[in-house]
Amino acid sequence: MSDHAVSLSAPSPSINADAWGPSGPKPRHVFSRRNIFLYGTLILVALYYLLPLYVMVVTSLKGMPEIRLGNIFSPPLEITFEPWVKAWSTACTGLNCDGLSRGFWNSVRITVPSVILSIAIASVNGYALANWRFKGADTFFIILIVGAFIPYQVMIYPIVIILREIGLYGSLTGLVIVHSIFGMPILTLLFRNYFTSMPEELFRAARVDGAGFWGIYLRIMLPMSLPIFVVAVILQVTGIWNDFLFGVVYTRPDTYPMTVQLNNIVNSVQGVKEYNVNMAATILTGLVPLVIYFISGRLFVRGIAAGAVKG
Amino acid sequence: MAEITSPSVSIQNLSLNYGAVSVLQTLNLDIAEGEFIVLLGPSGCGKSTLLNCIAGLLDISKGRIFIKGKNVTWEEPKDRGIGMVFQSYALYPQMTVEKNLSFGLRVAGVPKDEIAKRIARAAEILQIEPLLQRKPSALSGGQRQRVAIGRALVRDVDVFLFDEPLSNLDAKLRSELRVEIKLLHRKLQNTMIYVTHDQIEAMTLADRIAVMKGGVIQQLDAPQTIYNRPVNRFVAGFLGSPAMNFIEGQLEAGNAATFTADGVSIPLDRYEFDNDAGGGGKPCVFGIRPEHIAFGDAAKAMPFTAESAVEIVEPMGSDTLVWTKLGGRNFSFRVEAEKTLRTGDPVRIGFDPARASLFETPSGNRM
Amino acid sequence: MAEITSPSVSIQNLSLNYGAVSVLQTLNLDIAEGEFIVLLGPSGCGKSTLLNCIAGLLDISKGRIFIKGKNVTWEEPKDRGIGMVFQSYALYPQMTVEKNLSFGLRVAGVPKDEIAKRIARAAEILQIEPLLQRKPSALSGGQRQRVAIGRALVRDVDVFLFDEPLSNLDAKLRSELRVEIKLLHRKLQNTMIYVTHDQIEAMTLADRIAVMKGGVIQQLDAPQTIYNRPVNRFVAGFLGSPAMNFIEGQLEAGNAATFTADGVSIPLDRYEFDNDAGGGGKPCVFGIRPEHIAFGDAAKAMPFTAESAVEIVEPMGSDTLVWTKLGGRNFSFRVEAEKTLRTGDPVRIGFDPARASLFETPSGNRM
Amino acid sequence: TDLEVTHWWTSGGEAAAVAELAKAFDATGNHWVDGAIAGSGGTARPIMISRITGGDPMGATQFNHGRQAEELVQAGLMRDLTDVATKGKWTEVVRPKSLLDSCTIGGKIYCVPVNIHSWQWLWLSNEAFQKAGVPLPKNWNELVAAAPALEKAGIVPLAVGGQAWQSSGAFDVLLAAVGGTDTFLKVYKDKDAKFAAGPEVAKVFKAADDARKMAKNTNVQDWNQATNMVITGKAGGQIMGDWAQGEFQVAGKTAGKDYTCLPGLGLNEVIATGGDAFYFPLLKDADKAKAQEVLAETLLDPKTQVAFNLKKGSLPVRGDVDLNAANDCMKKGLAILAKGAVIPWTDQLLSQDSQKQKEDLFSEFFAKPEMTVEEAQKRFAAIIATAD
Amino acid sequence: MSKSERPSRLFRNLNAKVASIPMILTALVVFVGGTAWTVLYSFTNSKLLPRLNFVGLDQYYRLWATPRWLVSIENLLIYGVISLVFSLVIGFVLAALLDQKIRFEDTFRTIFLYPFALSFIVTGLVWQWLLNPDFGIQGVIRSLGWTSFDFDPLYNSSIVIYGISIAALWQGTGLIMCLMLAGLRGIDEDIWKAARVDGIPMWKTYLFIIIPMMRPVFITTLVIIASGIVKVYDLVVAQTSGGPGIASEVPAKYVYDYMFFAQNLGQGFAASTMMLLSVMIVIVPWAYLEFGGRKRV
Ligand SMILES: Nc1ncnc2c1ncn2[C@@H]1O[C@H](COP(=O)(O)OP(=O)(O)OP(=O)(O)O)[C@@H](O)[C@H]1O
Ligand SMILES: Nc1ncnc2c1ncn2[C@@H]1O[C@H](COP(=O)(O)OP(=O)(O)OP(=O)(O)O)[C@@H](O)[C@H]1O
Ligand SMILES: [Mg+2]
Ligand SMILES: [Mg+2]
Repeated sequence: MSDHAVSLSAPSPSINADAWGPSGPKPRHVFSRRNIFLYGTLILVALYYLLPLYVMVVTSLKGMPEIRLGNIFSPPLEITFEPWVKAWSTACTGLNCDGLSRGFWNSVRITVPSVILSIAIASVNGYALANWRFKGADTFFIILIVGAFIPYQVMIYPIVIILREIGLYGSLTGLVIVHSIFGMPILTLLFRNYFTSMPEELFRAARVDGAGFWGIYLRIMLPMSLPIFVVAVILQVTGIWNDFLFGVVYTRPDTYPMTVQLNNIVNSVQGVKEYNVNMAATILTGLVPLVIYFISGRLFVRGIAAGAVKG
Repeated sequence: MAEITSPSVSIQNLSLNYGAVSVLQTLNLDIAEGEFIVLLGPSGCGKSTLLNCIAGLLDISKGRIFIKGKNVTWEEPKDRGIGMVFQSYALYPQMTVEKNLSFGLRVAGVPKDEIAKRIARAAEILQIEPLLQRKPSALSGGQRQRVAIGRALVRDVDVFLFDEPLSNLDAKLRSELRVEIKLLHRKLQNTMIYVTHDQIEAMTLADRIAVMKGGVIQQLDAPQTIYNRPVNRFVAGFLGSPAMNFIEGQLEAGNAATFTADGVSIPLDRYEFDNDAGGGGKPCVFGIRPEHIAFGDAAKAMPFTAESAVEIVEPMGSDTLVWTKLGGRNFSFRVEAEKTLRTGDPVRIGFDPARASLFETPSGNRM
Repeated sequence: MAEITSPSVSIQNLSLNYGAVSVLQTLNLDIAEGEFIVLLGPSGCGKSTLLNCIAGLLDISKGRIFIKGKNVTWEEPKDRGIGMVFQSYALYPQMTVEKNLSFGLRVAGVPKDEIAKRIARAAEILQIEPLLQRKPSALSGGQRQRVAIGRALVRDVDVFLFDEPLSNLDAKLRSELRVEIKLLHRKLQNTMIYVTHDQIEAMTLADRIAVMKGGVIQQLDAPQTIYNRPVNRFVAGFLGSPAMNFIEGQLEAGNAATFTADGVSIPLDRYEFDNDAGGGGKPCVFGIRPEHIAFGDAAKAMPFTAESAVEIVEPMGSDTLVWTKLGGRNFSFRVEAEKTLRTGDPVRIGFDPARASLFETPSGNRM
Repeated sequence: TDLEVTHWWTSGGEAAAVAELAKAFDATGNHWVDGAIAGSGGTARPIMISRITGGDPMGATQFNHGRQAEELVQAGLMRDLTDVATKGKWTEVVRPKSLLDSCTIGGKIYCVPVNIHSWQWLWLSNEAFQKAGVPLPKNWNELVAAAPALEKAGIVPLAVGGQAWQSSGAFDVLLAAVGGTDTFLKVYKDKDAKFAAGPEVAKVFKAADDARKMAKNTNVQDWNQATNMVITGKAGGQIMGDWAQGEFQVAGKTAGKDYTCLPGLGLNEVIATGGDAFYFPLLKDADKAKAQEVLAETLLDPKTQVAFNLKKGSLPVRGDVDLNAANDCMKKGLAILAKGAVIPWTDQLLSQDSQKQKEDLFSEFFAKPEMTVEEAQKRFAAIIATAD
Repeated sequence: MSKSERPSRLFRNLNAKVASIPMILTALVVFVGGTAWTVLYSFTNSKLLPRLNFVGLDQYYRLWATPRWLVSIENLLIYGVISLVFSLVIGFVLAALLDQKIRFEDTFRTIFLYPFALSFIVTGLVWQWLLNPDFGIQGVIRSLGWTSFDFDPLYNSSIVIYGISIAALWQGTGLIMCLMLAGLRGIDEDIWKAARVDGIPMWKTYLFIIIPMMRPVFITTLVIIASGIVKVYDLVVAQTSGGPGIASEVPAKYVYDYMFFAQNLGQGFAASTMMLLSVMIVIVPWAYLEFGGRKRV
């Protein structure tokens, strides 16, 4: 075995290493074939993923004249952070020249309750569908699944009508409800399917232990589904944080989210386009979900149901 | 009706199908308050399924279930007052052992110190005190099983359902826990339904044993009755290890009934017939347990004796099983370990037909 | 070096920790080609861990493992020529029973008809023919366990690792499978390492038994030796059901060694000391198995006899266990089931000290 | 009183222009609450319409003048400004008159036009022609003639970005320039499908075919990337509206020296009166309604008009304002406007639906060399036939 | 003895029913109601505002006579197959690689996932640049001396839809990877052990054991990807706005453009009805098989 031949772990001096051969834990070579393949692939793929980011960052650090001339790959001759400053705090949209900072807290105020509510509703639905099936539930669920395929622009007007009729048009509550509605199909499916793959015996054990619908959900199912909650959070935080259409259609200007600003900075059809500011603004907007991705990674726990059942 | 209020658990005409597979068929079972029932039966006969039905974890196809006189057929498990040990353990993987044990109590709102006390007690019985802060994934198989038992033990319920709770434990621990379970049952006087494959467990723990086969209860009786007077050949063969010896032959009904087979003829005058013997020449099976067979000098005193030769000698630790032939059939008997018999040795064996069982062919019912 | 090539499995100075928990400590074990080794030990002592190490499923902390003379310490499980039955079964949940059994073979490129043959054979032995098209989730506990056994059986390997393979089966099936495993082992002559809690299984199957405790092998010997001459008090107490009786006392070394305890004095002239008796008054423990105790008339013939009174009578089906007191200790002996003894009856008991075991205190080692 | 105004002017110059409006409005003692939504009509319009139909209308909102808000008016959601118009004598001051016409529905005036944006410009890179060694073209035909030389020098003769509205707009410009004002009106105003299938228009399609050949190596999407090609001399010219001028300015280029602008492609010097207008949703709040009137007046105020249009780079809707500060190209435009050489723009003549179909057709035509001129014209005629 | 009637069905499982009210309302009011509304108005000639002016099937005739719609459908099919296959494969492979107890897992995961966080309005532009034949990747490689190198997927009508897929995969696979990773994390270690003892090579273990066990996750992923495909819009707008010409048009963009740019709601609704109809033809029977009838899998 080549592995043995290149063993880095020094054989114990008292014993003839060849006669006895390997001992103890298998050494993990930094440059084993497996590692080279594994990390090689990952790094290559990561490069593909990072290339556009590189272009964005580089562009955001250049001045406009340089961009107009330049090679998109070349590093900035003269690094300027002005586009970042501008994107964050001075870019104008119409009259308001306070950049992305303007909508930041609105975005937070929209995202937090929307994410929580949509995940709460969908996970409970998924749980009910997986573990407490009742007649007819499937039909509603299938309607939801089909609903996942409806381009949501089509729904803008009907929802305007619905919200108007229940008097929530233009309010934050209305928007939170809209986000929950549009998140529901995918999230419900996500949770339902995850809960079905949990060993059913656990659910049974909890019922015997006297826990009811909510008790089982909160104490058994929820802690066991951390990875899927992470996925749900990733989906929703990204979707809602980056949402522009609903945020602007269903609220008032004083509660517009940050993405309205982003859109305004980035999306002007006429007039001069400042690519560097656009890039900076996009990266800035993406930072919040990015941080969430990074932090939530810790919850991707391994072997979450290990030791639960035998068989 | 009065009779249905008195038993602790009463199962009436219970049927259960998994899709096309019918597992339980119009099963009836009444269990008295405080009784300890052991379910015995071959693997796959429906024992776990029955427990699940009683617990309300499976939607039954037909029939009714009463617990404490109340029809609970459609009640939620949590409203049935049951505790259960699952064959597959079903531990909550994200909780420590302690949390696993206390979960039911916390749900029921038992005070903290009471919980602590009960857990300490259960952990002591089950010898898992050092493991209380571990998660199930860091436990050995037997340790997991003990946690599963503990989770039922700490609860204060009317009916306990135990599904092979000791199968993965070593003999020593098993006998200790057997004693503990017996004591606990004495103290709490709750109803126990207990599935096991260990006959010692069955014999020592049970007030009554239910022997099942293919989803049907074959016999429900006190352990000694089941052991000594099995109602059919299946029950006779299923219980007892080493297994009962069977010899096929005919029943000659004359003045005194006699069983005859290939070269032997056993007088049955001392045998208590359950049913009328019927006509002569009726085919039947004669069964006798290896431990009811005397050999050597002791055999001479027996109402029936025969000569044979040793074929195989199987040492089993405390005893030795000796195989010989009788009536053309393999025939085993048990001798103390120190008796030294060798293959080919001639032996004299004898037994008392009063301790034998006689079964009709082909129905297999006791005669 | 020649000595490491001859055993089929050789484990040298194996240590294993789970983080801070040390489970196996410099364990050494040599298993000869074709040998049937049974691992016995209390729950949580590290049996499954040891099997996992041999299979290469755990990263060992120290030591070496040889299989067929080849150092496989760093080999992949698949290159070790092993088959394994997991205590937790680990069936592939999305495959039918048949697929579960055949998958490894198909991957190994075994011809189709050969696969079919092996599966048919295994299914027959394990009595799971009607279940071949089911998924594991539609099986009972014992049926799952049989599939797990089947998955190992169909493979053609040098070493089989069985982790409590029969624990969830009924006694009848278990004894049938025990026989089948024994036959299979005879036929294939492969090495078996078999974990069980069933002492009958251990005694009947094993060529040698290894008794473990806390990750250390206490004794590795032929079953009869382990049973009759346990090397320490732990082994003595662990094996045998009902358990060995222990009486604490002193060893009086005079002309003839004698064991004395609260009111009894047992002459040890017939006892074979392993080690020098040492000085007088040395504290030690005297152990004797319940089945080595004669009672009534038979007791009179014994080198040692005593009088006592019956305290508890425990019927166990084929026999009855009677508890009395000797040397101030609870003391049990076994009588045939039909002997009717009642609490309070006076009894005479006797035994031959040659069959007893004597252990040093506090080390617990055999004297 | 606070009045929320929604619009899609968000880029630097546009925002500065809006600021002028706001300043003027705030000066009246009211407050302009800015509701900018970028991304042109497609993004902004559903929002505005939702707000209006959702029962939460803004105080005023921008639309392109023309037919975009027609239905909102018909649905009675918009405010009638006739009184204000009469008071401010809009019919007299607004020039050209066609602007006010497109605000008039059923004899009532519903909007305030604020500027004129014209599409009819050909922007040429002086540098590119120098490099290719051909004289600077004075009109479209000369550009077509110069194309081979430019191509030889590695220069794209005509830059047309990939977005559909660019090719469609280019065609409309060609239609007015190559075909002439009458042809343009006959097709788009009278919607004469037979004429659209006829030889007059075929000439225009021939020109469009030239344009597509010249543009085939453009390889950019955004209009300003295309403009940038002209700025950097990678392309010879571009047909684009007056807003392109901003790009040249920001890049520090001077009209006449670095680049040249040819209104009406140098063939037919007309200016289309596209542009923006403000509409006022019907509000219940009387104070706000009052503020709406003030805003309407302010928007047409001469001072506001000058300030706004200078920043915006568009032409004012009043003839009576003084625009000395304007640059060369803008002055050319003003001169044409003063001559009265104006035509209505497609926004005013065609429904958005027909416009979109037209866009689809021309973007396909420009991108697909195998599509024949005849086929394109046939499909064009079909669109005109069903146009409304 | 009290006659033991089955208790009223309505109150069985009450909690589950109560908890499902939001779902039921959403399904009925929003999805069924909204869709019915849409379908109804697709038979009208509504322009800017929905108005009940019925014109029969006119909108549908027009729709199916529009070349752009036909191109859109064709593109959707190509794009659908590509992104379905590659998202699943790449997403799963990445997840499997990350699941090898590697170091810096968090970093790699975040790198693969970050494109998902960035608004496509701008990243689309970056992809335009990268794939631009003059100054993008092709330009760079040609300037390095390989002058015959051709890579201009966004600017070539015949392959533009593949070019869009490149960026789509870049943006979307991170999420798929996360889903797969969540699924992989649920697999019991013992299964791996059993497979290792059985001598099953890694890839076969994944293919025949792990993936079948992850069936529920795969179904979720499949629906997420498929619904993303059907709804694809931003991606195309940001990169090509449907171009060159109409070569990269997609149905959702058609719907959106006709509803909001062309102000022809009727046409937009007709197109969306057609989309929904085809989705339903595929999804509903499948969903009934997958989710209906059968008890837990
Ligand atoms: N992941 C782990 N972390 C820490 N301790 C562990 C872990 N897994 C097992 N152990 C401990 O290691 C010891 C040995 O476990 P092992 O499974 O080998 O026991 P065993 O002899 O097979 O017992 P049983 O008969 O109950 O199956 C046990 O005490 C157990 O608690
Ligand atoms: N989901 C299912 N679908 C079909 N058959 C099933 C299903 N679950 C169990 N069975 C069958 O029902 C029968 C009874 O199963 P059960 O688990 O009650 O057996 P058991 O008596 O507990 O056996 P064991 O002693 O092996 O645990 C078995 O034959 C089993 O194969
Ligand atoms: Mg069972
Ligand atoms: Mg174990």
